Amino acid sequence: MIDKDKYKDVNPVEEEVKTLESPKNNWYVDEKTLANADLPEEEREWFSDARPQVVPPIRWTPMEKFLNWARAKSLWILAFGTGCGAIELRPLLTARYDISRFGMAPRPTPRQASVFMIGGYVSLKTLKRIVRSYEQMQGPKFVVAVCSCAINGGMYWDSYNTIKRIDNYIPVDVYVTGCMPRPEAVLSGFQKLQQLIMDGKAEGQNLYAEKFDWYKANQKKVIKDWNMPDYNW
Amino acid sequence: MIDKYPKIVDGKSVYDLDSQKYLKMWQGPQHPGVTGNMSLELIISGDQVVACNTHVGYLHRGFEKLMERRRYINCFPIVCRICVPEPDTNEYLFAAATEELLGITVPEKAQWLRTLDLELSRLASFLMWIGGQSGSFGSGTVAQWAIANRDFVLDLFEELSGARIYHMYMIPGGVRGNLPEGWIEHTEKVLNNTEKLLDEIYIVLFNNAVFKSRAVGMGVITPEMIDQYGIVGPNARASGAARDIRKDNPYLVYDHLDFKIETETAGDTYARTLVRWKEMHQSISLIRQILKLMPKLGPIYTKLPNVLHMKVPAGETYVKAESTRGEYGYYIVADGTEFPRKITVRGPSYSHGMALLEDLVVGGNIADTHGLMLSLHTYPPEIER
Amino acid sequence: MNLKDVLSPLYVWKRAFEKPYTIRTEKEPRPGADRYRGFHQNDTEKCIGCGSCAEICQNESIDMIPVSETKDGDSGLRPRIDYGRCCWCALCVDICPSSSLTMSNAYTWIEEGLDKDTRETFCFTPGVDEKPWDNDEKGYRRPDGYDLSLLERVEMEELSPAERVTSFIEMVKGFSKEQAKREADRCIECGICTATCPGHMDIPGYIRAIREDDIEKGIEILYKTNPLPGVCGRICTRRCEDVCSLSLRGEAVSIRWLKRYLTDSAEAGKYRDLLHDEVVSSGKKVAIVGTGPGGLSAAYYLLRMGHEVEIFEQNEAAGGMLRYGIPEYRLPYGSLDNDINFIIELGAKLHLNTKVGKDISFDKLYKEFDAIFTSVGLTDSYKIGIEGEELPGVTTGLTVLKAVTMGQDPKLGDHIVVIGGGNVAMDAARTARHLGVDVTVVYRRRLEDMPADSDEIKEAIEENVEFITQGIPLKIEEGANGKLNFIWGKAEMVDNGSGKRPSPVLIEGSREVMEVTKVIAAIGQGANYGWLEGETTKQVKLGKRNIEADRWGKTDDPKIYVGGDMFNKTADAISAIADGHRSARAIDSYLAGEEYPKDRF
Amino acid sequence: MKTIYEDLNKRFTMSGYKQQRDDLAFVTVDKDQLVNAITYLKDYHKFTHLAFVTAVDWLEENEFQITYLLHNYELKVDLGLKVRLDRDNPTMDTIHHLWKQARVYQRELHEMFGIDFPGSPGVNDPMILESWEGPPPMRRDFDTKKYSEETYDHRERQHIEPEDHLRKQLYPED
Repeated sequence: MIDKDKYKDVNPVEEEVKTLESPKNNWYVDEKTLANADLPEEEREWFSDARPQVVPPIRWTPMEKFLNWARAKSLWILAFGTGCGAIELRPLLTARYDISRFGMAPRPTPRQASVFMIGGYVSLKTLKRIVRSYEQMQGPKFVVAVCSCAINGGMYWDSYNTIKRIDNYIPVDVYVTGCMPRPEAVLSGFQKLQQLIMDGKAEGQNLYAEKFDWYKANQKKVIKDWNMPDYNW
Repeated sequence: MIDKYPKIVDGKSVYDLDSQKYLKMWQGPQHPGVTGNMSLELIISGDQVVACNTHVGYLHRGFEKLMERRRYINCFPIVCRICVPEPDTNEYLFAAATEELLGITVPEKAQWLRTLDLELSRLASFLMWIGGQSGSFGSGTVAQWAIANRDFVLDLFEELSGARIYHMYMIPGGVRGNLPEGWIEHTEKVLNNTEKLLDEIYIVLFNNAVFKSRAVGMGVITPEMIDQYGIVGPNARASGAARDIRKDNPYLVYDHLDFKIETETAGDTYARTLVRWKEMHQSISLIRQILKLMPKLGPIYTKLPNVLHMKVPAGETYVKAESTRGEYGYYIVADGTEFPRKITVRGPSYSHGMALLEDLVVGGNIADTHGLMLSLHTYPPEIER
Repeated sequence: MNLKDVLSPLYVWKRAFEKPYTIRTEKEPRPGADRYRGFHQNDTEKCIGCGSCAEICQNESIDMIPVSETKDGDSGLRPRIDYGRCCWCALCVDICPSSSLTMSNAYTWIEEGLDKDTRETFCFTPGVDEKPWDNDEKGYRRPDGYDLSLLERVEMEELSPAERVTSFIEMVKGFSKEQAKREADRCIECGICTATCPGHMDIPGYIRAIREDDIEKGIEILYKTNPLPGVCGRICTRRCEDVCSLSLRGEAVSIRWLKRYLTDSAEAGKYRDLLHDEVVSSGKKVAIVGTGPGGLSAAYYLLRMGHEVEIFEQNEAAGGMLRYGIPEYRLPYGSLDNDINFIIELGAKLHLNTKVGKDISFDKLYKEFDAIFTSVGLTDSYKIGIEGEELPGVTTGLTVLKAVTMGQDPKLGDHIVVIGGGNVAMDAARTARHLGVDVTVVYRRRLEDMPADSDEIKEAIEENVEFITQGIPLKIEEGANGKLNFIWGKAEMVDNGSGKRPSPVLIEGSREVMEVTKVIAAIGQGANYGWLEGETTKQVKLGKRNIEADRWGKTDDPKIYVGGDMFNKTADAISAIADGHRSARAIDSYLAGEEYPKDRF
Repeated sequence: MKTIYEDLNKRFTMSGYKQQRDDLAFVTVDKDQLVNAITYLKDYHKFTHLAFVTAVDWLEENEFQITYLLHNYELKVDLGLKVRLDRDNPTMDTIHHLWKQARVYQRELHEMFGIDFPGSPGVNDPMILESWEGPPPMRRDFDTKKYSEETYDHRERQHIEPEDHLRKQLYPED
């Protein structure tokens, strides 16, 4: 197992977090810092040391527009039901709401998916997996957060084990409120996302790359043992 | 590398992963087949599972802690969140336990409405489950049918209670609202369709060669295991134990209704699926009986003391009901203040999903783990709450 | 496995030829069910900003934020709902006392997440921030047959009208412990009443104390703002109950009777033990003129602040209008004495039968004392202003009440007429009824315009007091057998369009005669400022009706303070008590060399 | 129920029998005798089903209460056995040998309340929480709201109490 105290000494996160208040102003990018730089030497091999990169739009606008259109019309949803909101995803997939009409389909693995639907409350244990899954997803990737719990904690605002605002940990493109939002509302959320993608506004992935350190600091603030114990992920 | 796996299953040998003979494989929490989020840490040898360890806690919100600092009336919206596919059992149990501690009786009409709500939610929950069960065996069609049909049942809930999933209908003291106009006719239509669908499901699923060859003999629960593991509900009934709280300790108006306990003897996945399928028919029949027998008029709510500062006299009680997965219970300890001292939620998935599942999957192959998990009808939020 | 098993899955193809049931939401949005719990609506006109919704919300998702002007009974706050917290349980709708908060059946609200400060997203004030669902008619309302609020009062036991006219026994029996707890349980603790109460009593606080059966704490809370709780628990005009948020849909909490329950439950002698904090003597002396509620209140608080207090009363017993203006069946002298004795016990020096201006001059007081608080009330009854008023059979309501209090026979005969519709008129009329006299009340306007307490009017009717409304007195003549002929005319209500209430105008030629033994005028009182004459009071200015002073009761001479009916506009006991309290604090600051008190009470 | 209790009372130190309903009763058992009592109930009175094991934190009395709820399928009655433990050093005998699911309950109690069950398999493994550094969260002295406010990012509330607001607006000087 990992020696926690040792890890703490190397980890400068706790001091950093206090200074990182607003997502707008205080983030910084230090290209030289590796994503796994905080870790002890022998544990680095477990993690990727590559930072996410900002992908600028293609200069030739028609091409970019075409690509955005294509992206919007084939949203593949990661079938990771992170909270109770996921139950309304199931009816969406059936013939009654028929999400396939819009080119959307569930995918079992993050590597095939382009949309991450955060279904409501996110417990600490799940947050770790969410971050992991999100980082595994290939770009362009988008996040739709449904339910009030993902916006400001919802019912579990005073719970010790759920995070309150998901946009502190991963960038969210579209929010749908409700507890739960009906399938129609979730569907409208996806349609809104399509619209944003076509307008070239759904740049959550780039935001994550730009403010990578800010997001990481936030993630590390709540997830205490960031380096994995020997099981799971 | 140091051996990081000293303990996996107690009393069983330690699997040396470096020997290349065994492989550790994680299923979940991000896995499309898992109901709710839960992960199975499997040790496999070839295609065969040799050991399993379940991991829960991905959906832990600390309900029991949260309820300790909420007034009783404020626990009412929160309890239904404990089980998403079947919130009504939670609502009923919390309301019933609180009423018992307060010494309040609920009007007769409200009791009928509660029973109606419970049976409808049983139907919806089973439809959701049969979708998952067939989906886990590769029969996506039944999944599509069942879940779409469940949506029609949810429409009924929406008209009755004002919400699709979290109905928050059974408040301590009674229910919130009478049957809306035209609801009974709508229900009859939905029930007819569901009945038709169930027959179709029987043809497509239970006669299906693939399903038969996989489900028969898979994950057998022997009658001896029932008491050992505390198995309840359809899982126990599929192994021949005729136990149903609705019959044994009748609550609400179940003693006015005519139904029998559905049992099977094989105790395998097929039998469990069949028992639940029968119970769906039973639910439909119960709903029809309730609509026929229910009094047309009468109060639906007994006034509680002012809910903003209602104090519940000190005491404790345990109220249980038969949910789709078996015995569901609420143990409330009141200490005479406005806040409950402790509310323990006893979900049947607790024993099914952890102790039992860990032992049942051993010996099966990887592909069967989810079919097995679903056939036990576990639902992780109940375990971790 | 047989062939049937292999072929049976092919059955699914049957469905391929059915009509699809996909909902084309993108073309025609599907509305929620009729009682769907969608997004909130708020009728801001009906809403009183009581905050019950915020109180019952377990998610702290409702914030009360200032939106409109604050009025009596309307805080001007409106609920702002955070849909990042809401769980759509609709308990806020269920508890809403005004039924203004409802839910529409709209359910779609989508926001972009990026490039936006998400701290305010999904927060909105229904009814104020415009939303597409503002005018939706369907959606969740409080269902029939289900109501969380307790709208009905606990019955207060009273003597029957037939019983009570025979004596002067207090007619209201008071709550038992069980009844009081049940009544106290109804309070939703919104606190709207606290501001409206002139004395700003912590009403939810003492109601909570009753609920928790903590009488001592209740008494302590009462005495913080009101040293005459036994009196107020019986005769308070209870403006708190008028604004009680429960009264919007049901009956207000019986705040007055609950207060009475508290004082009745505590033994009089124990007050001193309950209110035990040490007082540091300041060595200053304050004179108080008048022992009405204002004077007593000022005396109590000044004593508690450590000043020496001397009170001057012209009558033979303290209490002022409480004693001489309110009949015994409403306020038994025992209860009044209880409250007064406690204040005297604290160390106030009481000079009875001492009229300032006659027995002792104001100038002398001014010289001897460091400050003077005067609260002598309105003592001179208004004249009716008709012919025959000076006849010996014509008297005033106050005269009758005072005579009864002093144990004298007011000599009313067998049928009297009372002119007026205020509380004094009702008291006089009912006192006469209790003495066995037939009473007719003549009032210029309609019954609903009467300024008297509605309960008083109701009880007067129960006691067979005859009411003549829209009757204008014209003349009083001497009649046969020493009786009087009271002549009056019918009036009609004319709306003169000025936005004021309609005024009565005599119908031309209408004239009725009634033979009575006595005519009692009770149409209001004015102040008598005869006592104020002297060297030292030059700075005190007289206004139109009242003495001019700032809101602390401080006149232009910082040594002289006024309060009570002669100062405030509302002219009731609790206002006088509040004046006394306020002036006491101002006097305290003045004596300490500060201009005004800084803290709130 | 009463007869079962009387039989139990002969063999074990019991107190506080309370018949809550016809089919439910609670009884307090001495800590050391609990496992014996449960075994006896299981073997001789057919209380073959363990519904749940839970703990209640009586912080004021510095005690934990563990409740075992047993069910008898023949008589169709529930019996709750309560045990009081010292809160400073909470240790309880394990019953995992009687029911297989008991070890899961005990594992949860260990995690959520910090009650130790020596000998129960895997009782020290983290179950629900992961890398939890605070005190066992279900203990009453752990304030979840405070923890949540310190750890996570909330939006600020703008709530104004109507009572204060009314007084400030209408009678600012009082």
